[in-house]
Parts: sequence; C-alpha cells; structure tokens
Amino acid sequence: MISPADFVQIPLDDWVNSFVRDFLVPNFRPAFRAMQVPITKVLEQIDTFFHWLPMLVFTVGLTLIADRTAGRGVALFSLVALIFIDMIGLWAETMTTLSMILTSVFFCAVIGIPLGIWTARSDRVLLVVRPILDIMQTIPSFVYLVPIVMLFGVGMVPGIIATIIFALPPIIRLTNLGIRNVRGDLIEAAEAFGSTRWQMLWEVQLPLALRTIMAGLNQTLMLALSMVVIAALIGAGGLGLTVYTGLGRLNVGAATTGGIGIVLLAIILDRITQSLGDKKGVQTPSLWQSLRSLFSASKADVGAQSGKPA
Amino acid sequence: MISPADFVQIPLDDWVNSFVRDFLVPNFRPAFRAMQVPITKVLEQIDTFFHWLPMLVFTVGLTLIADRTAGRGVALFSLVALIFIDMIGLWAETMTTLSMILTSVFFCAVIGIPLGIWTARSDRVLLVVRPILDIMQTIPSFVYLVPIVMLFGVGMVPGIIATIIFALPPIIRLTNLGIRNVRGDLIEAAEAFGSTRWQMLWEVQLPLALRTIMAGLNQTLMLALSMVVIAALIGAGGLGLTVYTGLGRLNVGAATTGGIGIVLLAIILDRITQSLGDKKGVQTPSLWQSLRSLFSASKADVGAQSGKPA
Amino acid sequence: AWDTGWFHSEIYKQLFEELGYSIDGPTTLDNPPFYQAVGYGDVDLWVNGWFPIHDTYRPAFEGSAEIIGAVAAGGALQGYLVDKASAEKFNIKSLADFKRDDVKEAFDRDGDGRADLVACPPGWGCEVAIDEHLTKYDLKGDINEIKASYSASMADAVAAYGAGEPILFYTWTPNWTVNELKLGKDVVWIQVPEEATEENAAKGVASCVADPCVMGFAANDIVPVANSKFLKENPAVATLLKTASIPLEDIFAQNSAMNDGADSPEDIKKQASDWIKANREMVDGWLATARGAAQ
Amino acid sequence: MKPKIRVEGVYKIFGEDPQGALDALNAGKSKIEIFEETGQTVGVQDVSFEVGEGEIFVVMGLSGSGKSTLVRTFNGLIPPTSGKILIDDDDVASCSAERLRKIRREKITMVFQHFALFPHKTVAENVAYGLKIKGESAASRRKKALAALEQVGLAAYADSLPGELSGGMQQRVGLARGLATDPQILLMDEPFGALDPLIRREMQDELLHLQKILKKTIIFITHDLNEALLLGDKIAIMKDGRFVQVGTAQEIVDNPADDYVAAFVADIDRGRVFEAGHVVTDPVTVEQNEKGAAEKALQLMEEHNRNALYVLDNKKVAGLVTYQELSVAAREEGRTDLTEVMVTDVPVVDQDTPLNELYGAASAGHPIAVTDKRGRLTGVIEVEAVFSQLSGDASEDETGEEGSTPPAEEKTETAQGGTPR
Amino acid sequence: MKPKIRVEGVYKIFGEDPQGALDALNAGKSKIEIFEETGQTVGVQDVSFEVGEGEIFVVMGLSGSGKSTLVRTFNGLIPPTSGKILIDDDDVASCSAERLRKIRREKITMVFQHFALFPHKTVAENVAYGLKIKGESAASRRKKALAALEQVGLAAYADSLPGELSGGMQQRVGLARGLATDPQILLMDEPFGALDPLIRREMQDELLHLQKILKKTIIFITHDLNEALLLGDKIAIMKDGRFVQVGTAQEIVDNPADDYVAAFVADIDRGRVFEAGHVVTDPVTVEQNEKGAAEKALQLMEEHNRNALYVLDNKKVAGLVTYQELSVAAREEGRTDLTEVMVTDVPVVDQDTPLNELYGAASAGHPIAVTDKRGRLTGVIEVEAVFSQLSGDASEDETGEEGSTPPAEEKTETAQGGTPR
Ligand SMILES: Nc1ncnc2c1ncn2[C@@H]1O[C@H](COP(=O)(O)OP(=O)(O)OP(=O)(O)O)[C@@H](O)[C@H]1O
Ligand SMILES: Nc1ncnc2c1ncn2[C@@H]1O[C@H](COP(=O)(O)OP(=O)(O)OP(=O)(O)O)[C@@H](O)[C@H]1O
Ligand SMILES: C[N+](C)(C)CC(=O)O
Ligand SMILES: [Mg+2]
Ligand SMILES: [Mg+2]
Repeated sequence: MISPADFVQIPLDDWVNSFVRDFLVPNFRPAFRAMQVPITKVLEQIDTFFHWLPMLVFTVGLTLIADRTAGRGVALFSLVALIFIDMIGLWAETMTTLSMILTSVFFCAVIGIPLGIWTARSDRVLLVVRPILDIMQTIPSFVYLVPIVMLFGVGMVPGIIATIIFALPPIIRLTNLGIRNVRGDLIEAAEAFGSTRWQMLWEVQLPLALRTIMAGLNQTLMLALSMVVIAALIGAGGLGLTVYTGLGRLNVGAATTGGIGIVLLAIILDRITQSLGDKKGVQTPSLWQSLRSLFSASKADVGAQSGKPA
Repeated sequence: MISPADFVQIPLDDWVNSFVRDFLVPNFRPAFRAMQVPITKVLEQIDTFFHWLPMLVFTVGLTLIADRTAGRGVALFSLVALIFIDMIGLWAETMTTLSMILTSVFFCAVIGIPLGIWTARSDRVLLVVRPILDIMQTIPSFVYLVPIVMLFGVGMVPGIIATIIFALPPIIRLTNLGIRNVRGDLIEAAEAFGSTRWQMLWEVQLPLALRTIMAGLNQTLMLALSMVVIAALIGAGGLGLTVYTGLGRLNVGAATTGGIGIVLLAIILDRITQSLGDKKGVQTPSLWQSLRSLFSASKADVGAQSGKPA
Repeated sequence: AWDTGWFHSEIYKQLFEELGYSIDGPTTLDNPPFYQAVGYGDVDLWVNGWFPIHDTYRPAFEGSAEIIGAVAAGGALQGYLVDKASAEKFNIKSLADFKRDDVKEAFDRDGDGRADLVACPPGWGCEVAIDEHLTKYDLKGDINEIKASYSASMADAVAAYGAGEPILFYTWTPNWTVNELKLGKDVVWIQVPEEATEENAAKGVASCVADPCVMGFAANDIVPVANSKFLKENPAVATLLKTASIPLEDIFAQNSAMNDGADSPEDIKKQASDWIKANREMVDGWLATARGAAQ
Repeated sequence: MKPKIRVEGVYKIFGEDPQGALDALNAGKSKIEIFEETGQTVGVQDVSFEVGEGEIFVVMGLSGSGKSTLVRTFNGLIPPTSGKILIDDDDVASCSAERLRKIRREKITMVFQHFALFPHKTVAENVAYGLKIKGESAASRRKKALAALEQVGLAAYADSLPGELSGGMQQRVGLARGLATDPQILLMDEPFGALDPLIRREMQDELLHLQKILKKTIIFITHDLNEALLLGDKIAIMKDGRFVQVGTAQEIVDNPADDYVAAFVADIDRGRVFEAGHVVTDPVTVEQNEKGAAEKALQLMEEHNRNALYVLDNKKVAGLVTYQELSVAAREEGRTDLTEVMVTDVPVVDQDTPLNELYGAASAGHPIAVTDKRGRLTGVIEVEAVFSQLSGDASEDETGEEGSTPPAEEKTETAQGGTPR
Repeated sequence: MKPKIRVEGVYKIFGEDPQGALDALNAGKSKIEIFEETGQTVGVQDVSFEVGEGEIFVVMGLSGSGKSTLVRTFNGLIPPTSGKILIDDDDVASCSAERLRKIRREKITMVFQHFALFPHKTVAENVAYGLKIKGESAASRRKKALAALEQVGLAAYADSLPGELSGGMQQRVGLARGLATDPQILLMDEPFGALDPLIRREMQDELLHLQKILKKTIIFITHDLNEALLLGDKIAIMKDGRFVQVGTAQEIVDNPADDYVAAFVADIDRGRVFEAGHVVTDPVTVEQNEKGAAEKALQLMEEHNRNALYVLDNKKVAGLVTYQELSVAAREEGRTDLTEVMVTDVPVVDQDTPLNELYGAASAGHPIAVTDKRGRLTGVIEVEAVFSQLSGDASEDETGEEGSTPPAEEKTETAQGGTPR
C-alpha cells in the first residue's frame, strides 16, 4: 500500500518541540510572565472581595439580582442552590471559581468586544479573524496546556489564560454578528442623517447589538465554566480542583459534589446573564444602563443592591 | 460569620459514593456493559473498514465528496490536509479517531433526532428534557469519567459513551428548534389539507427542518471532536491518545501534532457537513436524498463515489 | 500509565506472548481509572503498581485484584530535587532550608511569598505523602505545593530551569524527568529535615547533597497488579509474574534511550526484545517455571 | 336553496379565560376595554351569516379586525370559542378530528396570502399535496396536478421549485393547489395582498374567469375595497371582530352603516360600483310611424322636461330626436317626418353595464338606450341621472327619478369656490 | 428659477463589472439580458430630470423598477455608477465624504417606508437624532424635537418608545424626524406603503397640509397611482431602471407613453385626475338686458347646438335659460323677457375643481359656469364634455370642443352589449 508518507515524512513534532523549547521559552518566558500582571491584579481584587464577603450577604444579594433580572423563579433557585453549596461544604471553592470565571469573562469582554466591532466593520479583518477563531474552538484545550505552562507557569492565572483562549471566540463572533445584523434600514437612516462612523457605532450599532453581545457574553461565561476542571490540571484551584482531586482519589462522591457545584453556579449565572440580554434589548436598553447593570451583576455589587429597598 | 453550613451539613459526597459503589455498580454493571454491545458492533464495522481502506483511496474519495458538497476550495483543503496528516505519521490514529467520532455521531443521531422530534411535538416533554440537556452541557465531562469507567469499564467504547453524553444535546436541541421553527403558514397549509400528524412530520416538518437538523449534527460532530482527548483519559486511542501521551512526556511537539490532526479533521468534517445542510436546504432537498448523501459522506462510501464519473 | 512504565510493560507483554497469550494493549491509563478497571476485571493486569505509595487505591481493587510478584522490588527512589546551581548557591541541604527568606524568594515563581514545589497531581499517593511532609516539618507557610497534572507542573519546572530560574520538584525514578534534568549534573536530591537513621537513609546515592541521604520516602516496590480471577484461571501468568523481575539499571537505561527520541512504539518493542535477548537465560528460566505451573 | 356555509353566533376569544371575556362582551365592553382589563383578545364576536353555493363572499376590514381569525374557523384551523359553523350539515366547530380531517380533505381548501407553498416540493408536488394526503396514487396525483396547473396556465412550470417563480406565478400555484382536490369551498385569505398592482389585476380577472367555469363557493378576504367590489357577490365589513355591515357593493357604498364604513368607502370610484340598471328611467317614446309623431314627441319632451326622446320602430330602437332640432324642423319649418331629423347612431347598453363604461356613450349628450337581451328598449338613462348617481345624491331618492330639481344644495362648496375670495 | 435638484444621466449598476453592463446597455441590451449574460443588475439607467424648489416630485413604478435605488443616490446612500446629481451646486455623486455628510446633516433628510425608527430611543430622541448628530445641545435638541412632534400632532408621545405607537403614529414620528433638522429637501421612500387605507389617507392629507406651510422640496416614491396623483406636482414612471414617462398626472393619464404606462393608469378614476379647466369651453352668452335677447339666445343655441345658455348681468352670471323653455315661452307664447324663464340657481365652480366634484352640479343637466376669482364667467362646462373627458376620448381633440360628434365609435362594445346575444 503506497501513501505519501512513504516518500516524504514531516518531522513536525520535532520542529514544534525545538520551536517551543529552544526559541519561545528561553527568549520570551519573561515577557509572557509579565503579561500576567494585569490578570493577576484583577483576579486578586475580585477574589479578595468574594472571600471577604459573608456568605449570607452574597446569597441575599445574588438572589435580589436574580429577582430583578430573571424573575422570581430564578431567584428562588439561586437562593436554594447557594445554601446547598454552602451545606455541602464548597463555599470557599465556589467563590474561588467564581472569581476565576469573572476574571476570565472580564478579559474576554475587554478583548473580544473591540475585536468583534473591528471584524464587523471590515470584511478583511473578518477574513483573517474567522479561521483563527475556528481553530481556537476546535483545537483541544489539552494541546495548549503545556505551552501555556511553559510560557506562563502554573497556577490560577495560567488557568485563566487557558480559559480566555477557550472562551474568547463566542464574544467576538456574536459582537460581530450583532453589529452586522443591525437592521439595514436603521443603518441607512443613521447614515442619511450624516452620522460619522463613531456616531453610528455608539448611537445605533452598539445599542442594537447589545442583546446579541450579551448572548455572546453568556456563551463565553458558559465556556469559561466548562474549563474550570481543565484549568485545575495546570494548578488553578476552586471547584475544578475538587473534581480533579476527587478523580485522583477515585472518590466519585467528591468529584460529583464538585461537579454539582459547577452546574449550580453555571445555571445561576446562565439564567441571570441570559435575562439581562433579553430584558434590556426589549425595554429601554440605554447602553450605559445595561453595562452598568451587567456590571453590578457580574461584580455582584451586593452592598449597593441590598441597600436598596427590594 | 454565620452561614447555613454551621447548622446543617450535607454529606453529599458520601451519599453519592455509596449510591454509586454500593448500589449502582454491584447491581447494574452487567446491564450497562451489555448496553455497549451495539456500540461495539458499529464501531468495529467502521473501524475495520477505515483501517482496511488504502490511504490514497480514502483521500481521493473524501476530496471528491468535499468537491461535490462544499466546493473546490474545501476539496483542495481536504486533499492537502489528508496528505499532510499522512506525512506527519498520524494516518492510523486519524482513522481510529474518525471511526470513533462517526460512531458517536451515529448514535447521537439515532437517539437525538427522534428525541428532538418528540420534544418539538410536546411542550411537556420539552419542559422535562430541556433542563437535562442544560445539565448535560454544563457538567464538566471529567465528572462523569469515573462513573463511566465504573459502569462501562475502560477502552474505546466507554470513551464513545462519554462522547455521546457530551455531544448529544445540540442535535436534540436543533431538531426541536428546526421543527418548531417551520413557518407557521406552511404548517397551517398542511393542516388545511387535512394532513395527519405523521404526514405533517414527513411531508413538511422534517424536510423543512433538515437544514437546522444538519446544523445540529454539525455541532454534535464538533463537540464529539472536542472530546477526543478526554476520551483518551479512559482508554480510547487515536489522535487523542497522541495528544495525551505527548503531554505525559512533555513532548509539546507530539501533542501539537496530534492537536493539528484533530483540527484538520475537524475543519474538513465541519465544512462538509455544514455545506450539506446549506445546499440541500436550498436546492431539492428530498429528505431521502439528503439523508442518503449525508450517509454516503459520513460513511465515506468512497468505493461508490469514486466509481462515478466526477 | 506514566511513561516510565512502557518498557517493562512491553517486556511482560512479550513474555506472555511467548507463553502463548495474545495481549491487547498495552492500554494507556491514568492511575485512578486503572485501579478501577483492574478491580472490575476490565483490565487483567498492569505492571506499574507502586507500593506502598499506591496504598490509597487499595480500596478500589482489594478483593478482586491483587499484587503479585514484583518488577523491581525496593528499587524505586523518590524524593525532592533542586537544580544544582541553586543548591550550591544557597547551600540547600534539606527542605528546612526553604524556611530561609532568600531561598524562598528565589524559588518563588508565582509571587505568593512561598517557594514553589512541583508536587503531585491531587489524589496520587505521592501527593498525600508530600502533604504529610510539609505538615510534619511545618513548611506549609514556606513552600507552595503545586498540585496540578504532573506533566504540566514539570513543564513549568523544566521551562523555568531553562530560563535559569531555581526549581524545586518532587520526582521518582525511574522517570523521564531525570533524563530531562540530569541527576548530579542539572539537579540534585535534597533531604528532608530528619536525622539519618538506618531505616530512612539511603546510602550511595551519588547525586544527593548528602550521603547517606534522607530522601523522605521509603524505596518503593514496582509491582504487577492483576485481577484475581484472571490469575486463578491463568496459573502460568501468575507464576511468571511471581518469578520475573527486571533490574532497575536496565529500566533506567531504557528510559534514557526513550528520552533521547527512541520513543515510538516500535522503538520500545525493539528495546524490550533486545533486553529479552540479552537476558535469554534468565527469561527462559522464568518461562519454564510458568509453563510448569500451567500443567 | 340550502346555504353552503352557515355561520351562527361565532365568537373567538384568544387567551386563558374566554368565558370572562365573553361575559364582559355581553356586559357591553369593547374589545380594547376587555384587552386592558382581562388581557383576553377578542378575535371574532357574534358573527352570523350564510353563503350560498357558487357565491363569492368577501370579508373586508382593517388589519386586526378579525378577518383571518374568522375564516380560519371555517376549516377548523382555529376552533371558535362558541358558535356553530355548518358546512353543509357538519358543524366544523364541534365535529370529531377525524371528521374534520375528512372535510378538509374533500370539501374545503385554502389559498394563503403569502402563498405558503412548500419550498422543498416542486410546483407539481405542491399542487398534488392535497391528493397525496388523501392517499391517491402517484400517477393520478400527477395527472390531476397537471390539469390544475393547466387551469392557471402554469403547466410548463410543473417541475420547477416555487422559489424559481415570480410572486404572481407562485400565487397561481397556490390557487391550483387549492383547486386540485376539486373542493366545493375555497377560503382565500388576502390571496392577492402581496402582488404588484398589474399582476394583481390579472389574478382578479383570472379568478373571476375560473369562477365562471368552476362555480366554487368562495370566501375571499381582502382589505382592498376595489377588489371587494370587483369580486364580491356579497361583502361583509368587519371591525373589532364584528360584522358592521353585510350587503352588496352598491348597498354598502350607498348606505354605509356607520362612519367607519363611510370612511372606508369614501374614496371609491362610484362609476365602478353602480350599473346602468341603477340609473335607468322608464322610457318615454314615440313610434316612428305614429300619426302626429313629431308634435307628440315635442309635447312629451316638454311634459317630461327632456331634451331628447327615443323613437321606436315597431318596439325596436330606431333612433332619437332632440327637442331643438325637432322643434326647429316641425314647428318652424313644418317638416314633421321624424326620420328626417332623427339621430340613428345612438348609444345602446344593457342593464349590467357599469356606469364608468357609459361615459363614452354619454358624451354625446343624449340619453342612452337600455335594452334587454332581445334588443327591446326597457328604459333610458338621462346623463343627469348618471351624474346624480356618481355624486352619491341619488341614494336618497332611490333610483334617479330625474335631475329635475338640481341637487346643487349639497355641492354648494363648489359654488362657493366660485364666489370672489 | 434654478432647480433645487438636477439629475443628469444617472446610471447605477449593481455588480462587479459595471462597465461591462454599461457597454451592454449602450449596445441596446435589456436589463434582463444583461443580468442573464453578465450577472450585473441594472438598478437605474440614464435618468435625468429636475425638481424645482417647493415641488413634490413623485416617482412610481412596479417593485424592482429602481425607485429606491434612484432616490438613494440623491443623498449618497448609493453612489451612482455614472452621472451627476446636483443639489444646489454640489454634485452628491462626486463630492467628498465630509461634504456629503454636511449636505446630509443640513439639506436633505429621508423618511423611510418601514419608518426605520431607532427602537432603543424614545420618540423625542428619535426625532432629535439628526440634531444630535449635528452636535446641538441637549436642551435645544429637545426643544426642536418637541416642535417637530407638535407639527405632526404627537408631542404627547415624546417620551414613549416607538414600539408603543401604532404604525400611523410611527410614520408621523418618521416624518417629524425628517423635518426636525429643517432640511430643504425631503426624500420619502414609500413612506405610506405599510399603512392601512384609512390612516394612509390621513397621512396624505397631513403631508399636503404640511407642505402648504413648509414648502419643502419633496421626492416621493410610491407605487400607488392614486397617491401619486394626489400628491405629485410632477410624476415620473419608472420601468427597469429607466424613466418611461415624466409629466403631470393629466399628461400621463391622457397620453400614456407606452402600454406599460397605459396598463398602469388603466384603472384610474379619471374624475380625480382632471379638473374643470380641462373640459371648459368658451362661454356663449347673452346679456340679460340686451335687446332681442330671447331670440338671440335661441339662435345662438341653435347655432352652437346647445340646450342651455348662460345669461349675464353686466358680465356677471345672472342665470341660465334652456332652449326648450325659452322656445316655448318666446316663440309660442311670445314672452321674451329672459329673466322670466331664467334659472337662477346655477352651479358655479372654478378652474381647479376636480371633475369628480362636479358630478353634483352636473346632475342638474345644465352646463356649469366656470368663474374666475372675481366671479366673472370664464367658460362653461357642458355635461357631455365631462363624460367625454371621463371616458378618455377627449384627449385626441385636445380640450373638449364639444360633444357634437358622438365619439361612440370607440365605445361600441357597450352598444354591442345591448345587441341580442
Ligand atoms: N393566536 C393569537 N393569539 C392572540 N391573539 C390573536 C391571535 N391571532 C390573532 N389574534 C388577535 O385577534 C385579532 C384579529 O386578528 P386577525 O389576524 O384575524 O386580523 P385580520 O383582520 O386578519 O388582520 P390582517 O389584515 O392584519 O390579516 C387581532 O387583534 C389579533 O391581535
Ligand atoms: N444592493 C443591491 N445589490 C444588487 N441588486 C440590487 C441592490 N439593490 C437593489 N437591487 C436591484 O436593483 C433593482 C431596483 O431595485 P429597487 O430596490 O430600487 O426597486 P424599487 O423600485 O424600489 O422596488 P420596491 O417597490 O420593491 O421597493 C432591482 O432589480 C433590485 O433587485
Ligand atoms: C507512582 N508515582 C509516584 C509516579 C505516582 C504515584 O504516587 O501514584
Ligand atoms: Mg389576516
Ligand atoms: Mg423600493
């Protein structure tokens, strides 16, 4: 049986090995490690805050947010789920995971939304970005774990970086989609009044794309959650570590408990962010209002929330 | 700081442990292992076929299929990619992975499409199925690896089972969506002519939902591909194993090579299945034609294809 | 298995084949799934059990599977290593030296004020042992255990070493890590802060900062673990397992060969059959006994 | 004759609590009040009517007035909240699902506004859909489908996909699909709403033409008044789910039941609505060969205050004489032979000619002769009567007696327009 | 006066290879041929025209004929392939982006078919959009927006969201948005297409009313002929991207340039298109106090073949006499005083009265007096002439001379309708 391999063989693995080990790591590791600093900063802030916040305050706050955004049912669910998480003894881990997720999502938004806008405004950029996103989503995250570790080290922040790589595509895609899908006649109307590109963006495109962007944020959040366990492989803590440890000890119970924690967290965050997108798109979705309410939800700024009469 | 955990603690992990180990495994392991039989059968067929097929025949065949469905560009890409895979020495692994993926997707379709139809036809079923799908998608696959091993053992087939669990939701969701989204006036028209529920399904709903169902199949395929490495953790072979082994040996090169193999496979399969959905929806998508062409593509029935004049 | 096990797995495989068995595999499995699987008889045997450190998995297989014979009794070393340059620079002799601030700072890669130690994946036997050490020696505040996938953690250590940073890690031998980072040349064993006694100290470990060397771990047996029912039905295998063993030096040698690139399945096969050829006599003896038991 | 469709007291309430809404309706609340108070939407309220076999019954009204809801109750696509819908003897509102399916398969089909063609089936397959559902064989289906396509002139496109046809052609396919099962009743829900005006006109003519041959019973929804007038044997005007007026085009245009209907018909071209028969008056004639015909004619004209008079030749129209010419000829010049001064090239129409087709004839300024099928004069139309009908003033005094008393009072705004400004 | 908008030889080809399509056009190929051969779509071809300040220029044509494409080139939403579009002195087709933006901000706004209101902004914010873009302060924006809303009667809804308003109200918001920046030119692309007939009529009246006050230059797209006739000072009819005819409503209805236009206007109610001025004839009159007035009147009538004649009192309309009454009175009874037999209650209209408002006056059967602003008789309308114009036969012999030669030949189908069948 003949095949091309009989004639030419490409030692791709060797090439990659020497590229990473002999070139990338020796020369750029310090640079890459320096890039972690902003992530570390944000993570520390969020993490400290959540671990400082008393469990009951957090629970009440999130329940109120859920009630305001996603309705009574979700609020009730959040309440019960959070109490349950506490009772099965995973509160601290949950908070760690939450900080990690929010940090990832924060950076995904900061990177992804402008990039999405850019792709929406230029077909050429889209042409370049799209295959990269495709590959980012199809390449198994295991493949980039080792390079990430080699370049960034192990721990929470490299875990977040892996998560960002994995969770970034949807927010870019949906920002792009949202802006491109803004009704043509509205764009035309804005143009007919002599809007500049920036005015168009701020006055028309972004507000109208907000729902879709929110959907992207929601998907990004979900993908980030799905990386929690894999991030634990490179030293991130939280619920992912609980699962990983449970697996290592053949402790199905612990692994399942950690898994349930992740699922509960996922459901709560999913419903809240989903309803955020839904509602604000229909009602009065001033961009700033929406971003603000997203923020107060994502940072779970409970002090301020619970201060208001419910 | 007070929290509910101070008063009640739920030993959930112990409960799960004893449920799985003392109840599920002793009583149902044989039943679960028996369930593997059909999967094993299908897998063996496909695997034997692909490993028997000469590399060049497969390559030419798939290229022709790509040309007919997704156009010249994709065909060219497939050709180059397959030759590249062969040259980097991953042909056998790629075939193993392909068999595994196709088996998973086959069972996803067999389970998912009827289930999707059912959910589309009954709001009550949807109400039950939806949260289950939500959980299936949010629960980290690591969590169910150990229970799967406990119930099904290790190897290729348990890997496929994990893959099915992970990749099933989109096909159900999109079958449901596709059928529910069939234009109301067409349903009305069919009803106005006195169609029975089955006639409605076969004559109108399924053909019109086909595009969406194909999109679901495409997503299922992609999710299945993303499980390849994780399935290797419980003993499945193929490209996933290459990646996993590479990681274990700190061999970035090998891991990347395996990863590239997966990505190439993913891109080819993605483009072909995507275009399958696209084209057949617009042109003459007799359900049977479409299913047939899907089949000949998914089984890569190259003998038949390459026998025809291109 | 981790990749130190391929070689002797292959030797055993070839031996079984000479006995007339056909073998599937070897299958690659992580510790937890393996112990699970062998307990249920999905896998008949593996030859990569490390005891006593795998004692944590006993509940998973005890009753339906058992340890039988030994691949290499008492020869497997485990312990903590630091890179040679730092060991000399900071004069590090044992874990206790990591209480010193300058050492801590030098070994601190993640900036949390503690020295980073590449430990074991959560759940493995060694993870528990390391944890015990750190508690026992009151080092929790000084040393940060990286509990991640072992290869990931080591990737970090190797990369850090490559970048000239000090590293501290746990490993065992035989293992590819010591080929990557050569014992005595790149890295040296350090001790745990305990007085050397007869039981806990190993003599003649050249690459240790001290001799005798208190490595903190008793030497382990590398043992086959097999499904009991399978053994009962296949007395020849049982006997072979009981009698056979492979010298550690040979395992070391092969491991280093593997790390030099000879790591394809074919290479390993060849290394195994070469070894069998070289030790034909001994092997024949084992086989004869085994065949005898089968009668 | 027994009506083909009989609708009795049909109500349709959308919402969770139809009974509450029904009670509120009975208490005299309006659709909007009910929606605001209970959240229930009144789709149709208290509609009763009958349609005879072979009739075209047009339902019109603004968007949201309940036209679609009403017509969808007829084939059970929407079950009414209460009321009876009798198709022959079956009450569609209460019969079994099996029976309903049978009625749909055999008696009643629907043509949809946006065509609702199955995009995945060819034109012929679309047309054959109803037959396939009934279980006919492929060959017979194909044959009947082609025959139906022939009727709408699209047989050549049998194997195209609907997407390849223009809107007008697609609509004709929809019509063919409705006709293929040879139903007795066609429900047409704004079938021409999406068409260009030219194509639309073509389709209307086509429908009238088909109807002449096939004699189906048709319920036709539109919100275009001209279309309603053109097609409808009877027209119902809906508002808020209720019939505010039912009648012929002329009845509605002449006597709008309320301001809503009046606003609806305000812009109508009355020349299309009314026919010669609406403005005809009894003929005042002389026989050509009668003795003293000339003087008699002059006297008749003076008596009836007319400027011209029809002259008969043995009961058939021979021509007409004008007062002026006749009086000059007879009284001043003494020529009393009618045939000498008679205009023979006279306009002749029949009863059903719409007024707007009389303009040419009327532009001669002479009264127009209306004859029956055998050519006998049954009446004449004075041009003043035409204007009277066109201006809408004739309605008060029934058929236009004659314009003797100038009804200019109502039109004084035109006179005012002439006063100095 | 310099035209406000001057369009010269504008072409727009959609596709990759406009030059190829232009060449093919010059070679005389049709739009369809070009599309089939080259894949290029001809949007607009060779359109030139001018619109004066304060005019309403209506563009009509079937779907796809290029109306939207054309009008979108005026504010640069679509750049033309070739040709000039001069707004005052700026060529929109070739000026800089900056300049174009300035023109859009200051001179020209657009009102869209489907409103195109920003759903996330309140009504007032929508209306103020153009002002915000220009950088006006929030307070001044708000003030002007409220003023514009006041004009369309929606000030009360300033803080609602567009989604909360009905279609008609949304359209008025769109109009207010167009007016808020006080542009000189309004482009309206089928602005009333989506409305119910009743609301549509209201909007048309509103637009006419506003136009009377504001005197904008308006380009108005529609495919409704009645709307075009109602609003347009000038009307252009498009087909396949080309103007097939440009003219006033009357010109187009009377002299359709080809069959396409003819089919387009076939259904029109001519009574709305034409005005009294189109059918007026020179008055033949007698002075009331003239000597021998009665006999002179009779003779004039005989001469001109008329049945009635206007009687003046010092050049003002005093009344009319009919031939019949006058001849009986004067010739037979010897009473020659015109005032005795004169009808004084006569219909009087002015030049601009549309024909369909003459029907009431005409139903008296007497000729109608047309007076100028000072009340002086400038002509009379014979009822026959009205019919002649309505039937469309007047066009050949220019202004309706008189119905003396009955043009019934063309209408023989009505006569045939009366022959035995
Ligand atoms: N499925 C439904 N659920 C609730 N309300 C409905 C439903 N269908 C129709 N309606 C309401 O019933 C009323 C009548 O609607 P219908 O569609 O019959 O109007 P229509 O006269 O056909 O209007 P159009 O000309 O727009 O087709 C409307 O107020 C509408 O909102
Ligand atoms: N962006 C475009 N790309 C390609 N072809 C176009 C584009 N826009 C319009 N066309 C084509 O140009 C022609 C004129 O279209 P246009 O929209 O101007 O017609 P219209 O008269 O406004 O029709 P309607 O009454 O449906 O609005 C059509 O054949 C259309 O298909
Ligand atoms: C055998 N190892 C030391 C590699 C792993 C363990 O502790 O299980
Ligand atoms: Mg309707
Ligand atoms: Mg248009």
